Amino acid sequence: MTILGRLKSWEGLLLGLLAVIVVMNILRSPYFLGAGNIANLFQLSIEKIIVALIMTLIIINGEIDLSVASIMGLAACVLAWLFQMGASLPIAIVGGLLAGLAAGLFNGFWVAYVGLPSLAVTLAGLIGFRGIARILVEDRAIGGFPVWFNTLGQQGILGPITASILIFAVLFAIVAIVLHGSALGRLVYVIGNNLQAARYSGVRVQSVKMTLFAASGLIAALAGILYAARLGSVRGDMATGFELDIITIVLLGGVSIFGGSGNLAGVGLSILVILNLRNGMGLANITGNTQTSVIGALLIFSVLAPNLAQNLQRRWIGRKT
Amino acid sequence: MKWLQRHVRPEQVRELSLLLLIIVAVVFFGSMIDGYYTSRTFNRIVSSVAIITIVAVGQTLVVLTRNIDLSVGSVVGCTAYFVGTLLGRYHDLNPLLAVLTAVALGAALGAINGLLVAWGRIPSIIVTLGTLAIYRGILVDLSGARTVTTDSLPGWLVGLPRLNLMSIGGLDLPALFMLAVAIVLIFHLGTGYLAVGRRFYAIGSNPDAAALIGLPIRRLVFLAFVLSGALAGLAGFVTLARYGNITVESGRGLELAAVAAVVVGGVNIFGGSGTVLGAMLGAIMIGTLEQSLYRLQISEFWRDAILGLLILLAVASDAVILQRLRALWGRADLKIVTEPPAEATVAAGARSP
Amino acid sequence: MTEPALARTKGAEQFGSSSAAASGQSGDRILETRSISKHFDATQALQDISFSLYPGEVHALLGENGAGKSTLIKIITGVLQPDGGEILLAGTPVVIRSAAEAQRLGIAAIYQEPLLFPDLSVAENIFVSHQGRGQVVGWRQMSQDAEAILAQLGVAIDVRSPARGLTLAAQQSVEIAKAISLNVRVLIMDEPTASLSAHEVAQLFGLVRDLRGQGVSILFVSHRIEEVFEIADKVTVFRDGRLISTRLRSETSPQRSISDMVGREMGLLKPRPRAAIGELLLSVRGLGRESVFEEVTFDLHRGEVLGFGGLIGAGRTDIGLALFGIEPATSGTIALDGKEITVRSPREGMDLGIAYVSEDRRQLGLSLPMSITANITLPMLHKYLDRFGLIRRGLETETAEAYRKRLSIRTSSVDLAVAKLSGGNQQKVMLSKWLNTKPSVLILDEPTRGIDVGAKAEVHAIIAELAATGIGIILISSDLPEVLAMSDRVLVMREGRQMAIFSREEATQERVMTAAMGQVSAPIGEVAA
Amino acid sequence: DIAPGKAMDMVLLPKFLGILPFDQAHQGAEEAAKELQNSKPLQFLGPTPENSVAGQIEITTNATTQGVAAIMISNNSGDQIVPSAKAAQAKGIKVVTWDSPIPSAEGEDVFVAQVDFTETGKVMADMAMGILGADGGKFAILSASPDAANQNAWIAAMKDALKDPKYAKLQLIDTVYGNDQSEASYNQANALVDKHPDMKLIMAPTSVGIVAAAKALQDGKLCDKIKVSGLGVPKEMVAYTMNGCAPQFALWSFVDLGYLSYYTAYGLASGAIKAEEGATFKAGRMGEYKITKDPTRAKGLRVLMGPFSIYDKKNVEAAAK
Ligand SMILES: Nc1ncnc2c1ncn2[C@@H]1O[C@H](COP(=O)(O)OP(=O)(O)OP(=O)(O)O)[C@@H](O)[C@H]1O
Ligand SMILES: Nc1ncnc2c1ncn2[C@@H]1O[C@H](COP(=O)(O)OP(=O)(O)OP(=O)(O)O)[C@@H](O)[C@H]1O
Ligand SMILES: [Mg+2]
Ligand SMILES: [Mg+2]
Repeated sequence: MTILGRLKSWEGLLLGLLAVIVVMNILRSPYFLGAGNIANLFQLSIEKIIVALIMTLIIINGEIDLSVASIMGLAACVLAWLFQMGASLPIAIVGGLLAGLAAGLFNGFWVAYVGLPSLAVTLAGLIGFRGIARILVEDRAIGGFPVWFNTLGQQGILGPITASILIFAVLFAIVAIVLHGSALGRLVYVIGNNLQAARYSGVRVQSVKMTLFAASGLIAALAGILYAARLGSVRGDMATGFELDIITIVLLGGVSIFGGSGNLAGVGLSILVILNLRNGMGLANITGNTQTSVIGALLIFSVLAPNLAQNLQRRWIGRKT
Repeated sequence: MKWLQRHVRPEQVRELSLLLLIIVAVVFFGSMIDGYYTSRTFNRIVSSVAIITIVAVGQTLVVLTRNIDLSVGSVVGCTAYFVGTLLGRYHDLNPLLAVLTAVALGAALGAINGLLVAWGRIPSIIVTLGTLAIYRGILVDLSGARTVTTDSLPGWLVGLPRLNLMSIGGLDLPALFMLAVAIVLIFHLGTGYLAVGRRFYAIGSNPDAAALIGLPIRRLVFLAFVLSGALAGLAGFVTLARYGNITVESGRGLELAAVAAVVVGGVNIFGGSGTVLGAMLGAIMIGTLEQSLYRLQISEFWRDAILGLLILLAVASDAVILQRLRALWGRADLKIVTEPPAEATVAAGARSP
Repeated sequence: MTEPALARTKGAEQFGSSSAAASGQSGDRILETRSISKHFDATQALQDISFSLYPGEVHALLGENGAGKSTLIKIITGVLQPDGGEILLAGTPVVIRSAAEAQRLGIAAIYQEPLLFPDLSVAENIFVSHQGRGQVVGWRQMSQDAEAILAQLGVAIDVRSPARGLTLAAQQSVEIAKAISLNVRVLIMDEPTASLSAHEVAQLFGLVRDLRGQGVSILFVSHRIEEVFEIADKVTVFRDGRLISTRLRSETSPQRSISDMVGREMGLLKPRPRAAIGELLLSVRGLGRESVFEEVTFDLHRGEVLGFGGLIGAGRTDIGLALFGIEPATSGTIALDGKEITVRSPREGMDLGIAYVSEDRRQLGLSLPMSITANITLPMLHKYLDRFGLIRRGLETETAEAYRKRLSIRTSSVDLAVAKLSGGNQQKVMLSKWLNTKPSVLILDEPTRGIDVGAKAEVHAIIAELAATGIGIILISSDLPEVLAMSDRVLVMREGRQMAIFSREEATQERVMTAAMGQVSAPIGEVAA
Repeated sequence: DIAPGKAMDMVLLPKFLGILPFDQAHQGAEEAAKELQNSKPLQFLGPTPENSVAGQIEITTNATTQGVAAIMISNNSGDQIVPSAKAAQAKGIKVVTWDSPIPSAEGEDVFVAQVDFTETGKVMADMAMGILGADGGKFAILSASPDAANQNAWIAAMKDALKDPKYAKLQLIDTVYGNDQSEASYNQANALVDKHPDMKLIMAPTSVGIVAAAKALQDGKLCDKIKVSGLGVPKEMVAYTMNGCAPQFALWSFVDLGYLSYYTAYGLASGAIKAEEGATFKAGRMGEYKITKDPTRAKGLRVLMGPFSIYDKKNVEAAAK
C-alpha cells in the first residue's frame, strides 16, 4: 500500500466510524439532531479542539507539549488576577495572552535552543505553570466579569454558533493552509521526519520549533481565556487534565507520535468522531469513567483494526501465491 | 582522564552527577529549613520514594525499548483495590500469596498492553493512553466506587509500613523501601549483565538493526510490558500497605510521576540508554524535592511552581553535563588507529585499473 | 582461524561437513534461488531470478542502481519475502521468514547501510546476536574477543565505548566484524567497501580470502569494478531486475561486465577534460576546529576541482562541515571572493553560495519518507512561494522533473517517497537538491559512494560540467582513482592534519597513499603547497 | 403537599464518582424515589475526578438537552457551573444543589444544606477544644482542594468561630490541601508533622483527608502526641477512633442528605413546593422542612438538614455497622 493509499484508508476508517456513531446517535436520542445540541456538542469541548489544532503541528514536528492545559489555566488566572487588580478586561485579556506566549517561548527555549526533550520540559511546565496559576489566584474563584465577556463565551452570535466555534473554524482553516500549503508546514514535516537532514539542508530548525511552541502557548492561552468566558469565572484548577484528551484527539486523527506524518483532515475527522461519541454517550446517560473507557477502547481499536485487516489481507494474498 | 574514560562509562558518570545534584539539593534545603538534617527527614524521603521507585523501574524497562507505559497508575489502583478487597474478605490469606496475587494481576494487565503493542503493532503511547482509561473505568465499574478501608485489612499489612529492617543511628530503613532497593538492584544487574537486558537496550537503540539481526523484538517488548505491569502490581501492593485506605482513585497520576523520575534519572525517552539505577536516583531526586518543599515555610500555592522549575533544572543540568561527557568520551571513541600495514601500498597499486 | 572470538560463535553447527567442503568450486551448491521474483507496487524489482552459490566461492553481483541486487539479498536473508520462486539451502527448499532464521541457517549479511546500535558498546554490537536468552554477559571476555576480531581487520576502535558517533567507515568495520564473528556458511556483503579506503579494502580482501579458504561462500556486491575483478571468482550481472549473465572471472572482463550491465558499450573511468581555471574563489588559511582538525590552508579557484584524499577519519568531512557552517571552525580564516567570511550555520553557508552534499544520505542527506520533489526543493523552499507565502507545487514539480531528466533519476514519479528509491538514485536526488541552490562552492562528500558505473560516469560528467561553468568544487572521496581522475589538485589529509597538496601531474596513487599514511618523503614534501 | 406517582426524569450529580459519601447519598435518593413512586429511573451521573469541572458542566448541559425535570448538583466548580445551570433553569428545569452550593446562588433554586455552615465551624472548634483540653494548643487544617466551595466555607466559618475568646488557646497554624486523594493527603499530613514539631492536632474537614491523616500518624507512631479530627465516615474511621488516633469526629448522614435532596427536587419539579422563603414541605420519614434565606451566603435559599452527629469511642462502632 502506498503512503497515500494508507492515509486514505485511515481517513476512510474514521469517516466510517463517524457515520456509524452519528447514525446511532440519531437512532438512540431524539434530541441529538437539535441545532442547540449540535452547537453544544462543539461548545462543550471547544477549548480542547482548538488546542488540538496546534498540538497536531507540534506532534508532526516530532515534539509534544504536555503543558497546554496548564497554560490554559495560567492564561485564565493571569486574566482574572489582572482584572481583580483593577485592570480593564481588554488589558487583562492581552495580559493572559502574553502570559501564554511567554510560557510557550519558555518551553521553546529549552527545547529548541538547549536541546532538552520536549516531554521533559513540558512535563515540568505542566506542573510549574499550574503552580504559577495557583499562586496568582490562590483559593479564590474570581468572577464578576463584564457581561460582554460572558456573552462572548456563552451566547451564540450566529444562531447557536458561539464566538469560540467561529474562532475554531477560522483557526482550522489557518492551520490547514499553514500545514499543507506553506513553507512552515513543509518544514514541520521535514523536521519531524529527520531533524538532522533538515539541519544539513539549512533549515532553521531552532526557529521552527520556537515558533511552534510559542504558537502553542498563545493558542492555549486563547483557549484558556475562551474557557474562562464560557464558565464566567476562574479558578486555579481550570482545565486540569485536558492535555490527555487533546493528545488523544490528535493521535486518533492518525498523527504519528514519532513525528513526520499525519494530516489535518484526519484530525478534523477525529474531532468529529470524539465529540459525537461523547455527546451520544452523554445523551444516553453514560458518563464518567465509562465514557473515558469507551474513548480509550476506541483509540486502541482504531489503530488495531486496520493493522489486523492488513495482516489478514497479507495472509490471504500469501495463501493465494 | 584516560583512566576514567576507560573504566567508567558515561552513564555511570551521569549517575554520579545526579547523586551530586541530590546532595546539592539536600544542602540547599538544609540551609533553608530548620531541623532538616534529622533522621526524620531521611525516613520520610526514603519511605515516600518506595512506590514511585518500583513503578519507575518498570517504566525504565519499557522506555528502554522505545516505548512508554502510561497505564501504570491505573494498574497500581486496580491491584491495590483488588488485593485490598481480597484481603478484606479473606483475612488469613498468606502474605506471600497476597503479594503474588498483586504481581500476577499487574503482570496480566501489563500483558494486555504488551500484546497490543507487540502483536497489534499499535504505538505504545496509544495503547497505554487507552488502557489508562479502560483499567480505571473497569475498576470504578467493578468496585461500585466502594472504598477499601484500613480496618478491613489484616494487621500484618497495616503494620508493614512501620516495619524496619534496619536502623542505623536513627536512620530507619523501612522494609518497603528495602524492597524497592532490592528490585532496583535486581533489575539494574539484569539489564546490565543479562543478554535479555542488553537486548532491551538494543531494541530501543535501533529497532531496524534489531530486526535485521533477528532479535525477537515482539517477545522482548511484550516482556518489558509484562515486567512493567508486574512491578506496578507490586507497587499496588505497597500502596495498599502504606495508605490502607484505597479509593478507586488510588494511583491516579502516578504515570506522570514515574515518567518524570525516569526522565530526570537520565533514561533517554526515545529508548536505548539510561539505567535502572538512574531511574531510582531520579525518583529520589523528585522525592527529595517534593518532601522538602512540603516543609519549606512557603505558601502551599508556591510548591508546584517551584517543583516544576526544579525538575526542569535537573533535566537541563543533566543534559549539559552529559553533553560535556559525550564530547570527552566521544574523542576517545573516534580514535581509530590505522597502522599502515606493509602491503597497503601494494594493494592500492593493485587496485588501479 | 582459531581465534577465541570465533571459538564461541555458533551458526555453523548445521553443517557438520564444513571443512570437507572447503576445497570449493566442485562441491554441491550451498545456496540456490529458483525463479525468484519480487515487485514493489509498479516496480518489478526482481524477475525470475535463478542463481546458485557454491561453497568456497566469492561471487560478485554487478548491476546499475536499482537493478535489484539489494532486493535479492534481502530475500535471501529473510528481510523480504519473494512473490514467487523458492530458495534451496544445500539442496533442501527452505522458507526464510526472518533475519534470525537466516542466521540460524548460517547466512549473515552486511548491508549497504550500516545498522548499528548507537547506545551499545562496539563489543556488544558485535556480539549482541550471539547471546542466548538469560545468558550472563561476560563484559571482559566480550571486549577481548571484539578486540581480537577487529585486530584481524586491522582496525583498532575502543570496543568499550558506544557506537554512537563512529564514522561511517568505522561503523562498516564493526558490521564486518559482527558478520564474521557469526562464523557463517554464507556471508553476504552489500557494498561493504563503499566507505573503506584502499588499505582497508586490501585488509578486508585478505579476510575474504581467508574465509573462502575455509569454505565460506561470499556473495559480494560492489560498484567498484576493479575491486570486483580483484576478489571475485564469479561475476553475475543484473539489469532491470533480471539476471543477465553469470561468468567466471577468468572468462570475462570489466568491459564486458559493464556492457552487460548497461546493455551497451561503456568506457572505464576517464580523466576529466582539463578546463580553464578561473580566478581565486575560496581562500582558507589555518582553519581548525579544536581537537578535530587544524592548520588547513588551501585555495580554490573558479572552475577548479580540488580533491580531498586520505584515510578514514582523516578529517576531510569535518573540513566540509566547517566550511558549510554545521560545525563551525574555531580558528583560522575563510575568504570568499576576497572577502573574509564567517559561517556559523548551514543557512549562512547557503546564503554565501556554499553547498555541502553529505556522505551519509540516510541520516543527514535526505528526508526519506518525503517525496523526491520535497527533498529537492527543501533548501530553496523560499524561492517556491507565491505572494501569499504558499508553496507553488507546479513550479516545484517542474524543478524536480528537470533534475530527474538531467541526472536520469530512475523513478515512476517525482512524488514518490525517496525511501523507495535504490541507493544510487537517492544519491542523485541529494545531488539535485544541492545543485538547485546554484552554489558557487560545491563540497561533494563521497558523491559516488554506492553509485553504479553508469550513474558514476554521469556524476563525473556533471562535476566536469559544473566546473566548466565556473563553480569551485571540493571533491572528498575515498575512491582514489576517482579523486585522481577528477581533480585539478589533490589535498591529502591525515588525522586532522593537512599533509600535502599535489598538482594533477604530481598526484599518483603511490604518492597520495604515502602522504595519507603519514610518510611524506622529502621530494613530495617540497611540492606540497 | 408532595404527591407521589409523578413520572419525572431526575439527575443526581455528585462532585465526582468514586468516593463513599456520594454513594451513600445515591442510596438515600433511591430510597426517596421509591417512596415517591417515580416511575422514571433516577440518573446517578458523575464526572471523573480529573475532569470534574468540565464534566459537571457537560452533564448539566446534556441533561438540559434531554429536558429532564430536575438536576441535583453537588457543585465542585465554584461559580463556573453558573452558565449551564442558568441554561437549565431557562428550560424550566429545577436546579437543586446539595452538599456544596453555588457560591453566588445564581442558577440555583435552592440549596439543601447538610448542616449549617457556620455551625460547622463551631463544631470543629468544639471538637478541637474537646480533644486538646482546656490548655488548647496548636493545630492545622488538612483540607481537600484549595478550590472546593464547601471546604472553604467551613474553614472560613471555623476561623470566625475561633475569634470567640472561649477558643483563645486554640492556635491555627497552617492550612494544607490533599486534593481528596489518599496519597497526597497522607503526604501532607506527614509534612505537617515535620513542619510543626509542636502541633497537637490535625483537623481534616474531608472524609478522604481525615483517614489519610489518621493512617499517617499511626504509621509514624505519633498517635500519642498528635490527634486527628474533622469530618469523616464512621465506617472508615472506626479503627482510628477505637485506638485513640482520632478520638472525635463529626459527620451528617449522607444517606439522609440524598433522601432530602430528592424530596426537595421532586417537590419543586412537581410544583408542590415553590422555591421561595418560608415555603414548607414534608420530606417523608425525615419530617417537616422549611425553605429559608441562606445566612451563610449573600444570596440564595436553603433547606437546612442538620444536625451533626459527633462520633467517639462510645457510638462509632454502632454507626460503622
Ligand atoms: N521498499 C521498497 N518499496 C518500493 N520500491 C522499492 C523498495 N525497495 C526497493 N525498491 C525498488 O526496487 C528496485 C530494486 O532496488 P534495489 O535496492 O534492489 O537495487 P540495487 O540493485 O541494490 O541498487 P543500488 O545499487 O542503487 O543499491 C528499485 O527500482 C527500487 O526503487
Ligand atoms: N564526536 C563525534 N560525534 C559524532 N560524529 C563525529 C564526531 N567526530 C567526527 N564525527 C563525524 O565522523 C565523520 C568522519 O569524520 P572525518 O572528517 O574525521 O572523516 P573523513 O576524513 O571525512 O573520512 P570518511 O572517509 O570516513 O568520511 C564526520 O561526519 C564527522 O562529523
Ligand atoms: Mg543496493
Ligand atoms: Mg567523510
